[in-house]
Amino acid sequence: MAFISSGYNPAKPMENRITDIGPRKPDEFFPPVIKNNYGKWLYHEILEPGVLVHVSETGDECYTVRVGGTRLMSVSHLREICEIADKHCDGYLRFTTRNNVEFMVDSKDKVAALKEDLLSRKQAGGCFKFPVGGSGAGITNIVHTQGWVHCHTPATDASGPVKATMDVLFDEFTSMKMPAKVKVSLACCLNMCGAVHCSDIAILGYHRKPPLLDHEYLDKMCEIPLAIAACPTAAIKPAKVEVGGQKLNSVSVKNERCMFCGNCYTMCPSMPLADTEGDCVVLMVGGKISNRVSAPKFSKVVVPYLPNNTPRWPEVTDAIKKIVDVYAADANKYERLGDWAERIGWEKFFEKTGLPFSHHLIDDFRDPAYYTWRQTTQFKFT
Amino acid sequence: MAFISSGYNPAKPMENRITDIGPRKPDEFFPPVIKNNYGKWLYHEILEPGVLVHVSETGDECYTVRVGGTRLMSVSHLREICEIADKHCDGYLRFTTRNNVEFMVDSKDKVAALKEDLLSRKQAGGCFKFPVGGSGAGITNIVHTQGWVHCHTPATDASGPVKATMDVLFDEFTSMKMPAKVKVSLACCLNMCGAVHCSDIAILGYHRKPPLLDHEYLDKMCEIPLAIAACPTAAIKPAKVEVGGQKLNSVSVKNERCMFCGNCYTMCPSMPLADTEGDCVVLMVGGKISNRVSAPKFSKVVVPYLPNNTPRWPEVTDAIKKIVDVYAADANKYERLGDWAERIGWEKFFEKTGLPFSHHLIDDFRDPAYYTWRQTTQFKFT
Amino acid sequence: MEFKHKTPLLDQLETGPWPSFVTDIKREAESRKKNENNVEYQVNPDICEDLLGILELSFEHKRTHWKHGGIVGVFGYGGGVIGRYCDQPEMFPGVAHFHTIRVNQPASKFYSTEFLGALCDLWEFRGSGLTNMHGSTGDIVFLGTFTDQLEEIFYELTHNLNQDLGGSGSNLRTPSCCIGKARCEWACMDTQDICYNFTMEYQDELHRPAFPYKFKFKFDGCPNCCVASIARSDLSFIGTWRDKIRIDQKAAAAYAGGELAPNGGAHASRDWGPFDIQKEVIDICPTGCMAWDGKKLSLNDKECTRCMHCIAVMPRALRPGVDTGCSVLAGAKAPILDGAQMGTLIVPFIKAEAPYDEIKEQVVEPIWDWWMEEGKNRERLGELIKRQGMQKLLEVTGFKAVPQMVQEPRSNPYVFWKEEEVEGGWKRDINEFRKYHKR
Amino acid sequence: MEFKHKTPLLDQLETGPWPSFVTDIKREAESRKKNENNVEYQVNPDICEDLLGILELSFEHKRTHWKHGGIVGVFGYGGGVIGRYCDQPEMFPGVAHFHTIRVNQPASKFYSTEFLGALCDLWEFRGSGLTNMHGSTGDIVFLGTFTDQLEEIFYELTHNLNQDLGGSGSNLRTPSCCIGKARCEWACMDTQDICYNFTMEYQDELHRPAFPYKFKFKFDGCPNCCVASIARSDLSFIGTWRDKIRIDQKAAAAYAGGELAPNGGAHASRDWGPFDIQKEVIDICPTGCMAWDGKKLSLNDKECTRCMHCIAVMPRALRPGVDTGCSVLAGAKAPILDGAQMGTLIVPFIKAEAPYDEIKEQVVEPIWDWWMEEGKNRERLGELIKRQGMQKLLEVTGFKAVPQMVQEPRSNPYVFWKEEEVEGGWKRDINEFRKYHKR
Ligand code: SRM
Ligand code: SRM
Ligand code: SRM
Ligand code: SRM
Ligand code: SF4
Ligand code: SF4
Ligand code: SF4
Ligand code: SF4
Ligand code: SF4
Ligand code: SF4
Ligand code: SF4
Ligand code: SF4
Repeated sequence: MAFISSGYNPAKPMENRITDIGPRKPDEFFPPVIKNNYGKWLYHEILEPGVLVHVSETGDECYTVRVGGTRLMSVSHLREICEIADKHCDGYLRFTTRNNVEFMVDSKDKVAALKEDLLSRKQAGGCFKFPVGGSGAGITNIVHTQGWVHCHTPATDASGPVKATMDVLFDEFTSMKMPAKVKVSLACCLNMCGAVHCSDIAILGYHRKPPLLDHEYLDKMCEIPLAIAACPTAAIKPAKVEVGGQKLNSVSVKNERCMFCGNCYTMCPSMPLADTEGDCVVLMVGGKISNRVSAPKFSKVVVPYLPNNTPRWPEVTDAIKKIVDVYAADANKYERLGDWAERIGWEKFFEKTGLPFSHHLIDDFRDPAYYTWRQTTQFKFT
Repeated sequence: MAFISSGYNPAKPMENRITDIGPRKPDEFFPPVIKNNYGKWLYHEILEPGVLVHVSETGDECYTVRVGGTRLMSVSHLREICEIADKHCDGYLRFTTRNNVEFMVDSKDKVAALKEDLLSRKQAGGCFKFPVGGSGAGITNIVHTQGWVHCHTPATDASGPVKATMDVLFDEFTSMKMPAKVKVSLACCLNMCGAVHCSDIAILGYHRKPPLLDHEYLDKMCEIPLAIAACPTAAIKPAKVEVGGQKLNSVSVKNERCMFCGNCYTMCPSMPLADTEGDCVVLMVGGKISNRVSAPKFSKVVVPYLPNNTPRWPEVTDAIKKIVDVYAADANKYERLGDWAERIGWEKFFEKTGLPFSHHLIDDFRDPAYYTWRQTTQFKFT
Repeated sequence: MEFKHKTPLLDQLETGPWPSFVTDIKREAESRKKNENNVEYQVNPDICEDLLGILELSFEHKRTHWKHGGIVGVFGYGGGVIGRYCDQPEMFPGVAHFHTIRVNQPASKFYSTEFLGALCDLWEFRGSGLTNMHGSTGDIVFLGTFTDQLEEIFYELTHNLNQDLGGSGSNLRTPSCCIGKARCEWACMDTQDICYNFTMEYQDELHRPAFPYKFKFKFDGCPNCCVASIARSDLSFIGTWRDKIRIDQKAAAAYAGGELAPNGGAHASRDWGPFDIQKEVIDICPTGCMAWDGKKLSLNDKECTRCMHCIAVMPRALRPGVDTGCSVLAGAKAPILDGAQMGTLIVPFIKAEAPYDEIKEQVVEPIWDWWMEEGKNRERLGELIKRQGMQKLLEVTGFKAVPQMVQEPRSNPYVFWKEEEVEGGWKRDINEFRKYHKR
Repeated sequence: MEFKHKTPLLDQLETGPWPSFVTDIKREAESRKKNENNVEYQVNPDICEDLLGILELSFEHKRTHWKHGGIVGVFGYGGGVIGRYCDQPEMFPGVAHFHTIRVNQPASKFYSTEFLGALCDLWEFRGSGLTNMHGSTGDIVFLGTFTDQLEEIFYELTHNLNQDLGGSGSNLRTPSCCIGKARCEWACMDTQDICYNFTMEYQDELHRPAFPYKFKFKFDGCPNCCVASIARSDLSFIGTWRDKIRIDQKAAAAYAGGELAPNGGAHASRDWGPFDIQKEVIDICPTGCMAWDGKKLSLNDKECTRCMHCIAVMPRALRPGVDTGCSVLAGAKAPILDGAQMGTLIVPFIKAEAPYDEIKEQVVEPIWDWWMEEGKNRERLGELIKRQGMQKLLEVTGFKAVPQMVQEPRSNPYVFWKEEEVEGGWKRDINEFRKYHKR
């Protein structure tokens, strides 16, 4: 394969270089119905799962068909999306903040054909390419991160557990049977790329073994002071070690103090945490972001450990299904998962879901832990 | 005045010494109606402010007349209480957990005479000796501490402000017009002897000047390391100073870091904080202790500074009266002051009471401060 | 009457309806001057007048005139006396010393006039004749005497009044309790009995400092917390029940019909309109577990959190259950230093019957052992729990973790796993790892 | 089709209803093998197959096989590229390098097929042909290319597509926003416009690391927070209004009468029974500021906290007010290290109209100055606010303290008074003091 230059000249990097031009202006890409009714929308309605209409004061209507996306998309897949948009939507489309794709048309009679076309397209193994849904009081797409596809710190994969979970929750994606929206998110490590920490259901990768110490390279490659400073629990101390006869400047880790955050590894590649048995999935529930009715809140840890059982993480998907089913059956209309758990009391949450409670779930991290303990005689017997 | 020995022999302190006998057994002092119906009570009723009846399953009734107490009581006053108890109550009485005195009789027809007798007794200046009240949805006695009568760390007096405040709240002591109980407490310094930190209205003495340093005596008398260790903000450092030519081992205080807690003074008498202008009164409101309806909660600072305007602290009593009046007019029946403020929102509390809001009222003490800030778009415009 | 010191400021506190402590102190000063019963006062007879004098000076300066208390006490005890000296002994010799003595009150503070009178006689004779009835912890506080009287007073208390001192310093502090079964229909625990029992059992801890700091027990008969245990005791014992609220439907109907005054008449001074059982009980119930169909009150006890509201509003219709015991909460304290703490629920329910061995052996003593082992100087139990974590408390007590202990599960995922909990342990070989993961 | 590596584990993810990323990667691998359009692939054509191979290995080992990213990027920029290398380059040469490029998405993610197609052509030619649409921050993520292609890609983006990179590192990160006015009736702020405006205004901060750590802006048109700004941006701008909710009584009646579907039909797949305006709107309103008398809906806007519930349930009857602007919240971040933070309200209401100078000059820039001055390395804004206190933020911005900034006033009384606030100042003379207070 021959190298083809773009025109860039390494010898003169600044030669007619263009910088700081920013992104394209959004309105370049608005379909006519959006451009003409920008800021003029009166109301919307969800006609069926995944199909929305927005009505403008001009009388115009915008029909949206929302389809699930894998987020990790090949250009071949994207070109197919373009082909559909050209065929039905005058060559425009959009992506949502949860990685779904939205096809918009300006009249009702274009919807059926579009939808039929979308649902007719399947992958070799029978998976839908463009499942329609993810709207209203249902379960929409799972926002997630890189996992084993691209990142260096994950404690679990991202795309794998997401595929497995969405397969299990598929009925909820294509319907609106939940008391309220249920937002599921995944982050493959504590860095929590995404709003995982405020999700109705959060799937989190977590390490459970302290970093390995590659002393030789710690000495050679790492800024030891940075690694030491990175540790939130001050578990890392400088240490002189002997490896194969040679004295090395390295570090030692007080394992009991380690909370497996991986921050040292972020600073120093010679302190990897990844481990086949150690790495696991943590489930957190009850977070929310919207200010609707109640204030936004963080998700709470309800399952401290589930194994990375590839390729389909059955323990994880079972636990999630169970939580979703109990919530759907027990919560009030409009009640988010976290609001429900708070209303019935977390002790009842564990009773109803049958999830075991253990000391791991009691906060013991820093001063604010106190505020999560119970400072009243009010509780329910379970 | 001649020294009269009790029989104690300083030369032989252990000679027939009696120790570890503890307090008297409570039932020694139960009047018959209490002894006979112990654990058998069915229900109670408050017949009028300060007058309660408790009805037993045996059919017996115990009528209680509750009177205000100053807590600081002379033996002369106590003897008068005994005289009354002998006259009406078969020689028994009790004190409440809020320093009121309770006279109990076993039949309704003894109540009137008792009450009349109590109310007929006045002090020279016209103050009641035994005001009847402090029950139900009223304002009962103020629990308080020592102040200038006995303690070494107060930033305000106790008995003085209490007398001034109870004079202003007297109508509420003798009636039951509040939406719920209103518990007022006073502590003369941050040590907060008493449950001041969980009161509907808390009057708190607070210093606003860092400790004076009596270097000479710091060197002579104080355990400098203890003083240094005592400081929660690490504001105190060891320091060599020169006073009148002589070099002394003493301390220096980083004033900007001082939070005026007086903990250093507790450890070291050469670091006094008391100051005429510096010392002041802080008002905190909205705390509660009972688990009724809502969980117990801490009082919140709503007035960061009021002067020690002796002898009657008019600024303090005015502010308290205003808060009580607005609360009484605006809250729902059964709603404690703090529950009311939370329901309407603290921004409304300040609007309705007209108390000024200032940066002093925003928590900036340690990590948990964050949890008192507002993490939602939900607020009311005022 | 003419007194030794002019008190123009204090005099202004002698008017108004509320009893005046100034007038009362003057009354005692006067009775000392007159000394009608020819008492051989064992302390400077000016003590009350000098107290007025120095207090007036504080009202002028707006500063206390008491010095740091020195270490005074009675032989063999590490607590019970608070030393106090004034900073102007020349001006006020009567209060040159002004130590207080903490006398352990009888649980729930009932008195016979005979016993109270005897205390008065003793204190008039050997002290200022001024008291606090009672101190915030609950003690009878004898306010102000001289050092030479301390042993004498202790001797007379123990020999003549069969009465001991209370706590101070790094001791167990004087336990106290609400009135409970003595005169309250809601008591789910015999507060006087357990309070007295614990006080006697732990006399040594009460009198001899062996703790990192002060330690307080308080006993409330029900969640109303009339002795404020949940806010101010290292261990709060609060009565509760685990069966059903007892309902008298007739009485309930009578309340609904307006025949019975709600909340035992606690709101009688104001016209709140006719009683509305739906609005005032059903809708306020924090768990929404009650219903009123116009005739019958139904209550889903499994959802009830025993907040006492409905019982308080309709005391003749509703009563706590009969399978009673207590909840134990730990760590309450005042704000010094790192902020106040409310008691944290560590035992949701435990039976509370004499001799209370289970509570002593499974709750109190393991916690004390841990605190004495690990607590820093001047570290309260609550601060230790915060510092070492609830988990540690569970370990030392062996309590099983239950969701009732928390308001909500942790929102940070920082679980400190132990090596034995993780398959394969923590010892790993970097070179083995590098076989699969090149540098 | 036969691929270079066997992937038995991944193959199990090719069934089930949800789209399979495995099948999709294989599709791309296949198209590269076929190369029907004779593309002169500029990176190893096995790149997709080797990705499948290394991913399969991770599924076996349950460990990532990506190494720490080295510092790679384009000349003059400090962000936009995340370097990535695999730890088994011999086995998987196609992904020996696997750098990602963050391409700044158009605000609210509308595309013309022409532009999207052009991006595909470029990425097929110079990269893996695999993307993330979109990354969590909002960027178009080009997933996997080699170092020698970075400048080439940047050159083509800027010269041919008039498109710049997004942020990474200690920069301003790519701002993003909800769909807002483009297709939402609730937008109280022009989210696309302000997002684009801020992105252009702060290009230098976006491309050249000058901050202590990453910094994120997000723009939500209303309190529903569809771009989750309140949970994950150092500064969240959330549309709101300060006048009255607009009411169409006819429509309200239609909802009450069951003619209109509640919540725009969001609950249609389940039978929740007939719509009950009292139960579903009035009673759920968190402030209880609405009433329905059977004909008319009344709303006390002074008590309304603009939570959006009633509007969401009855979109045709209720609409946000017309005097719109935004609330600004600061400090949201993920848990690393001291626990997550939600945005804290620092500006209850500010007008948000182009060119947004007031917001830039009075909110953004003073806060940046402070953070750049005081922030430690890798300290997020929220952590700085926690460390130095909200007071400090008020000082540097000059905002007036208002109760809206807090949920409740402080419960600890530890006010740090300043010397100038206290009469007489702090300098005092110990000897003067000792005149009145003997030692
Ligand atoms: C398309 C999208 C905005 C975008 O710029 O892409 C969007 C669009 C709408 N949102 Fe949203 N929301 C979108 C992400 C969100 C998020 C962010 C997220 O999920 O990460 C939230 C906050 C989630 C949370 O609270 O945890 C969000 C919380 C809401 C709410 C509040 C729901 C609640 O019960 O708390 C509403 C109000 C409602 O549903 O009636 C809402 C309402 C709406 C409406 C009805 C607004 C309108 O009038 O058009 C739109 C259709 C909703 C639907 O599909 O049911 N949108 N919405 C996003 C679609 C994501 C997806 O593909 O599923
Ligand atoms: C006598 C006393 C107990 C004692 O051992 O001395 C007592 C006695 C009663 N309390 Fe109490 N409480 C007593 C201090 C308290 C305290 C502690 C305190 O004030 O420091 C509290 C907690 C205060 C708080 O929550 O901040 C307290 C919170 C209650 C409550 C809950 C009130 C609420 O609305 O939260 C009730 C229930 C009620 O009032 O219906 C209650 C109810 C009662 C009842 C009705 C119990 C009964 O059935 O007899 C008694 C008469 C109440 C009345 O006077 O209105 N008692 N009560 C205390 C009287 C103090 C005084 O002189 O005023
Ligand atoms: C006498 C009394 C106040 C009163 O007028 O009633 C009192 C007086 C003192 N208390 Fe207290 N405390 C008294 C009940 C309390 C209570 C209330 C309670 O026990 O229910 C508290 C709050 C609950 C708690 O323990 O947290 C209390 C919290 C403190 C503190 C803060 C302790 C903490 O950990 O937060 C201190 C500071 C210290 O220990 O150095 C303190 C210290 C003191 C000292 C010894 C002053 C000092 O720093 O050395 C005071 C001696 C004053 C004097 O000259 O008599 N006192 N102190 C109370 C004891 C009387 C009695 O035995 O009945
Ligand atoms: C690519 C992306 C995940 C994804 O698959 O979408 C991502 C990937 C990484 N993030 Fe992230 N973050 C991404 C959005 C986020 C978000 C979400 C957001 O921006 O809305 C967050 C949470 C919000 C926040 O900023 O707090 C986030 C919080 C973090 C953190 C924790 C920062 C903190 O202060 O809590 C780290 C750790 C760090 O900075 O060292 C981190 C670090 C990383 C690094 C650079 C790994 C590292 O430690 O160096 C990851 C590179 C992975 C890779 O190989 O590509 N990433 N990261 C997202 C950026 C794509 C894009 O530009 O659109
Ligand atoms: S969450 Fe962790 S592992 Fe996943 S992409 Fe972000 S930094 Fe990487
Ligand atoms: S993983 Fe986190 S806690 Fe453990 S050593 Fe590394 S930085 Fe410290
Ligand atoms: S509150 Fe402070 S000043 Fe008052 S008695 Fe207690 S320790 Fe002394
Ligand atoms: S008063 Fe408190 S903060 Fe100030 S120096 Fe003394 S101990 Fe430190
Ligand atoms: S705490 Fe309960 S039992 Fe004790 S007095 Fe108060 S109401 Fe009665
Ligand atoms: S005690 Fe409280 S929670 Fe239980 S039923 Fe009565 S009001 Fe409801
Ligand atoms: S945040 Fe509000 S304005 Fe933006 S899309 Fe969501 S609902 Fe519409
Ligand atoms: S927006 Fe929320 S607070 Fe305001 S009226 Fe509607 S429901 Fe009530």
